[in-house]
Amino acid sequence: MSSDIGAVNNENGKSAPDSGAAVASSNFWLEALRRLFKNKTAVFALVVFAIVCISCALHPYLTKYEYMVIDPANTKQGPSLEHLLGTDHLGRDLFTRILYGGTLTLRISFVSTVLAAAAGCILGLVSGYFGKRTDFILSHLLDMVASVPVFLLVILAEAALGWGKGNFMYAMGIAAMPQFARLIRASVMSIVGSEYIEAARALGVGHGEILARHVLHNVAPSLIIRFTSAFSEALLLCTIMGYLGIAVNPPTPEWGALAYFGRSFIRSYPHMIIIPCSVITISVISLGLFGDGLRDALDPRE
Amino acid sequence: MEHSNENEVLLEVKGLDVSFQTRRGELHAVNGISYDVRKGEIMGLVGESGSGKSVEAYSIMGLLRPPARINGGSVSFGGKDVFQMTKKELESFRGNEVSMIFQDPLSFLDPVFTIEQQMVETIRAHDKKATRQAAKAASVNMLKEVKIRNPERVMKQYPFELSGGMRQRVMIAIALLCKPKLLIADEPTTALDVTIQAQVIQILKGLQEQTGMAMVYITHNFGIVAELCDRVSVMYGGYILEQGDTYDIFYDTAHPYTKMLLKTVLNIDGNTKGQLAQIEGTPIDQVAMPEGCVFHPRCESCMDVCKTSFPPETFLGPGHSAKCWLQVPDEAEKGKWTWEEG
Amino acid sequence: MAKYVLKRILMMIPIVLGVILVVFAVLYFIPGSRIRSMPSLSGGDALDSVYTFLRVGDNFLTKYVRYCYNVIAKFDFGTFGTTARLLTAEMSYRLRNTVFLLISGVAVTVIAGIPVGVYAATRKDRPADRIVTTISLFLSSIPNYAIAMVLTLLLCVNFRLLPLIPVYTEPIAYLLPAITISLGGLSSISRITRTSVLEVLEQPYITALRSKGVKETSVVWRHALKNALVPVVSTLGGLITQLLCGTLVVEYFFNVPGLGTFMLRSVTEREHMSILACTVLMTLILSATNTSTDILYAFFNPQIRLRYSKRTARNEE
Amino acid sequence: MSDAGLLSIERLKKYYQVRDKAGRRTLLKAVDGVSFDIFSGETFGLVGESGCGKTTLGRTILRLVEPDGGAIKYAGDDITTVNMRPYRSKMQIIFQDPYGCLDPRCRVIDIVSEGLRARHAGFSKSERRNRVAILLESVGLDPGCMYRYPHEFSGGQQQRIGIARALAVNPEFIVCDEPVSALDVSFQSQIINLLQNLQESFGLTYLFISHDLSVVRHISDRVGVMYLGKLVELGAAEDIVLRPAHQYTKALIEAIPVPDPKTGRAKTRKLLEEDADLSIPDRGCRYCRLCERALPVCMEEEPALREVAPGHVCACHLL
Repeated sequence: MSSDIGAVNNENGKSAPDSGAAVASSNFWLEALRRLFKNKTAVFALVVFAIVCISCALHPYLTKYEYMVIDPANTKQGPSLEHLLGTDHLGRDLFTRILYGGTLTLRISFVSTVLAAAAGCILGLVSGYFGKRTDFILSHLLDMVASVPVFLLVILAEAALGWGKGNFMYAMGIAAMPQFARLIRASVMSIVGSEYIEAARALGVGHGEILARHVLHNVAPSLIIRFTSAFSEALLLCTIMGYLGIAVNPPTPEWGALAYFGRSFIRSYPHMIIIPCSVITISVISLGLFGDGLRDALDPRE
Repeated sequence: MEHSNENEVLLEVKGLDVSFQTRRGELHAVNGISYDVRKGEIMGLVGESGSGKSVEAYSIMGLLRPPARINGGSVSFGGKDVFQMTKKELESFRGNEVSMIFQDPLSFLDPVFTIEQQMVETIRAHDKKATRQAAKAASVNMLKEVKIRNPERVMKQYPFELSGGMRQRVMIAIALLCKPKLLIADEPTTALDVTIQAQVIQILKGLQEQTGMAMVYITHNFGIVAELCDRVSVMYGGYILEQGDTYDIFYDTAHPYTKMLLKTVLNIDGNTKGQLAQIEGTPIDQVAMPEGCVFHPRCESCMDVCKTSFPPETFLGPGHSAKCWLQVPDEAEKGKWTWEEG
Repeated sequence: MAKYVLKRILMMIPIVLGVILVVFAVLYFIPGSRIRSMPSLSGGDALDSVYTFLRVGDNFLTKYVRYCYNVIAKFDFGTFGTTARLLTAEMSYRLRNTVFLLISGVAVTVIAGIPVGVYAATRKDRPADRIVTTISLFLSSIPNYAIAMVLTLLLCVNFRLLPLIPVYTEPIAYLLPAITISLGGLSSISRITRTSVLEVLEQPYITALRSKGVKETSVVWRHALKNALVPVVSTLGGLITQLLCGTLVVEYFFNVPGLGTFMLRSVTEREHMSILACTVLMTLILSATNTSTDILYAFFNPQIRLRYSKRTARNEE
Repeated sequence: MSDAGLLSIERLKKYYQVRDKAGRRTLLKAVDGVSFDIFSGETFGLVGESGCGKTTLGRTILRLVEPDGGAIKYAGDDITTVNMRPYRSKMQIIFQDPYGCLDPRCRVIDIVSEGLRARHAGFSKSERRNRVAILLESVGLDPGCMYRYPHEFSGGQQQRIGIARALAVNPEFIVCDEPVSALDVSFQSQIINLLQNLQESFGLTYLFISHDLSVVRHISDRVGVMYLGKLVELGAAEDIVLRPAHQYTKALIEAIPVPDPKTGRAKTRKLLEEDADLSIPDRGCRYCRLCERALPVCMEEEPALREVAPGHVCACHLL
């Protein structure tokens, strides 16, 4: 503590310099990242999830089978060296089907979450920043959307627009959007009420710059946290819809659909349902644990 | 500690040392402080934020929870060691023997219970035989004591329905329901307006005279100290730097920190235009405590010895002591000073 | 309070009518919709004379009004299938099963989940808390059908305690579906309760209560719980929606003859009338539960309760 | 020039739609017809307790809050409804909460130079850095700390950063909204001294808002006392403290604890009963309920501001 502030003077603006606090200066994001990588559970979860994602993405190079090719000679086999995770009732290699299905499931849930986040952010920002009548109308509209349960929305979209990955993604995105919008709206409102926004307004900083520099910057941590948990929620929902046969057409090996095919053989060949269920569980849990770690890192409380 | 006062010692704090575990390291909140409070006395604890005065109060009540850790020392109340009490003993000790009022009455009153529910519960926690009716009557009386005009109506209300001054009166009433021997007041008026502050102090003054309870009054306002307290302990960085009679502290100030604090106080009657006296430097970082005297980085009369070793406690008069190297040469001649572990 | 209840119930009406309008419009205008040609939507009762008087023909709006009229006034959802079976009859049978599953799920969730959450909060970071949080994280991360699968494998295949292919006229058949549904809800409500109680236990008034010598059990189970219930109740509406979704999946897994299986079958068979009816019915159930949780929330939160109480009304005079 | 101040407000009003404690919708008259002038180079102190509207008044003058009535004139121009952009660099504000007024995600250099970016787009990066360094030095901070984040500073230092940000655009007039209330005693005097020094060197005019009459008296030339949205007394700082005319001002001075045990310990104050009913009276003087000397007329008629001595006005029926 070699500081001494004070000794303020008037004329020439020279004063005893003040060394400030003793801690080294650090960027918020770097600090958060450092905290995140200290958290072993979160890092482990991230690694597991990354392995799942990467192996799904590289599926053509990891197996020698095609996901649709039927092999009547080798049906309902248990895991072996030939078929790492066994085969299904039509002799299709389950490992291949899981990897291929993963690309679908992960892509659908990721894209729908991105859509939801983008739309939710814009609506939340507008609603929270401008307030008053805009806010009144928007938040009531969002309440309406939010009060319709996700599965009804998805089923309705399916019934109306027919099967298709695109429609399904939009429906999931719309369903997840109000949560983003509400979160952003609430944080924007608390940020807008804060004195540093008032200071910026007093300095004549325009709306756009305030939104970009202060509001977005301060909303970002909670947005990232929300995104991770929304992603895992979407993953879960996607597999549930796949199980119900809503998301995709039958031959497509979406993870939930794989579990549905396995359901009929639960007594004799339980591996056919256990394997997809385990993959789903591992993915969602690792994503959830990573999200928890992220929250601890971004929202430090002492 | 010999005092020429025959009054019975009610609370005795000895070498209390409390720290917190934080991400940056160990935060030394209270570093071996000792003092005592006698029956019917008002002791003022003065200090800036981070001086450890609130932590000190919480430890008297045995209210500290992790990450706070008590590293040493003892708190004894009426001869009983608070840190050795069982959970049951603590529950009957709190509220009954010692009670506490806090800075912000809104966040310290349970928002989903009415005032009546909270008051009746407090009475019945300590007196199992009290009927609901009796407890209610006692509560109404207590509210009248703190000069609330319409106690029956207030009883039915929730804390958020009351004004700030009213809430603080209610909090005082709840704290005094079981006639405690000691009241700890943790900055009870800091969040209030001056006019309401004056009222609350008047109420506390009156009730103290009426019941003869002792008080530990924590504040940073020297005006309140001057009006209310019999004795004062000046805290800085978790140490008591000076302790003594209110008159001694104001008119016979020994420690440079106390002197500086008193100089910065603005007096409404005094004509003080121009530059104000100011304490230089930044507050102490309790994770990285300085070597030697805690105050030396900001002290005007810092000597070499201050930077290396902590000064001993020097007694300057009956009950008046300070921890400062400046005091030692003079007092050493008279052979009156004693060493104490800092 | 009565004023508030009435207000909430009245607020339900536009939402339900709005949802019906949107769903009706979607299913009405899609290519190949069978709703447009439904006989029950074009004539046959008291509304006809009104229509004749107003000189409006058979268009979307008149059909919508007639549909709403039939549903609300006569609880008649129309017919479905090639044999024109009555939807109301079919659905009331299925609705009973679904509502039974839903209610048992909600009941178990609330009665068991909240105490578990409070207990875990009081044991924060100790083994008991770790176990509870790990289990609930696990349960909330796996799809309902995976829970159902594990239960089936254990109870029906391994230990053979329950029949693998149940008969749904016997009450025992509903045991497994009900357990599956409540396990999902249990994990989320205990997590929410735990977080909420932990937050409340950090509050200054908890310290103040302890400083008054109030017993720790009373501090936790009376004060902390009552304060923590306010946010918990506010999430209850969403939780019930989630449980309804769970019911759908579980019905599908166990082949329970409920509303969910019926709805899914209607989607595959493109039975637009049935989809419409199921959607309307589920919206009704959900608005009813949302309204009741809102009222419950007001009951737990004195700030909202007082806004409508008699005491305030008297002050106003 | 003597009667036209740098800033003058006339019958300024700001009403809010609020819910009261029982949840009913009411109109909160935060600022209700306040008029005064602030002269160039002086410090005008505004005192009042929480809820008296002093903070709202400060925000309304800067048009951070839009007024519901009355007029604001700055250097002769009516700025009640105009686009504020040209005036933003002339009128600035310093806040009460030293940490809350700094964006936690921005570095000191970004915070202090925000006004430069908004005003003078022509500044280059190095020019901006130099300017920030000078500003930080002039408020007593080491320019080397400009790449740090606000949470790394103590309360007093954070308040200095806030002052530097306001100074960056070369303002003439600064609203100081309780700049020392949230600070520890040892920083209060530092900041007060700093503000006074800056006023001298830059020729600033202050509107100094505070609840602490001792602070206001020290720093201000003239003082206005507000009570529940109304200006009840206005005069030279010495007059207000030594010869208060309004009963409320007297009560306010009386309530300040005296930091002197000889006089302080003997002091006893009249204890008032606290009532559950706190609503503002519909008519009459707003202070009549708490006033010890209230007359019947006080309940009926609202007093107008009257001159009690040259430059000293007060709104009270007792005069």
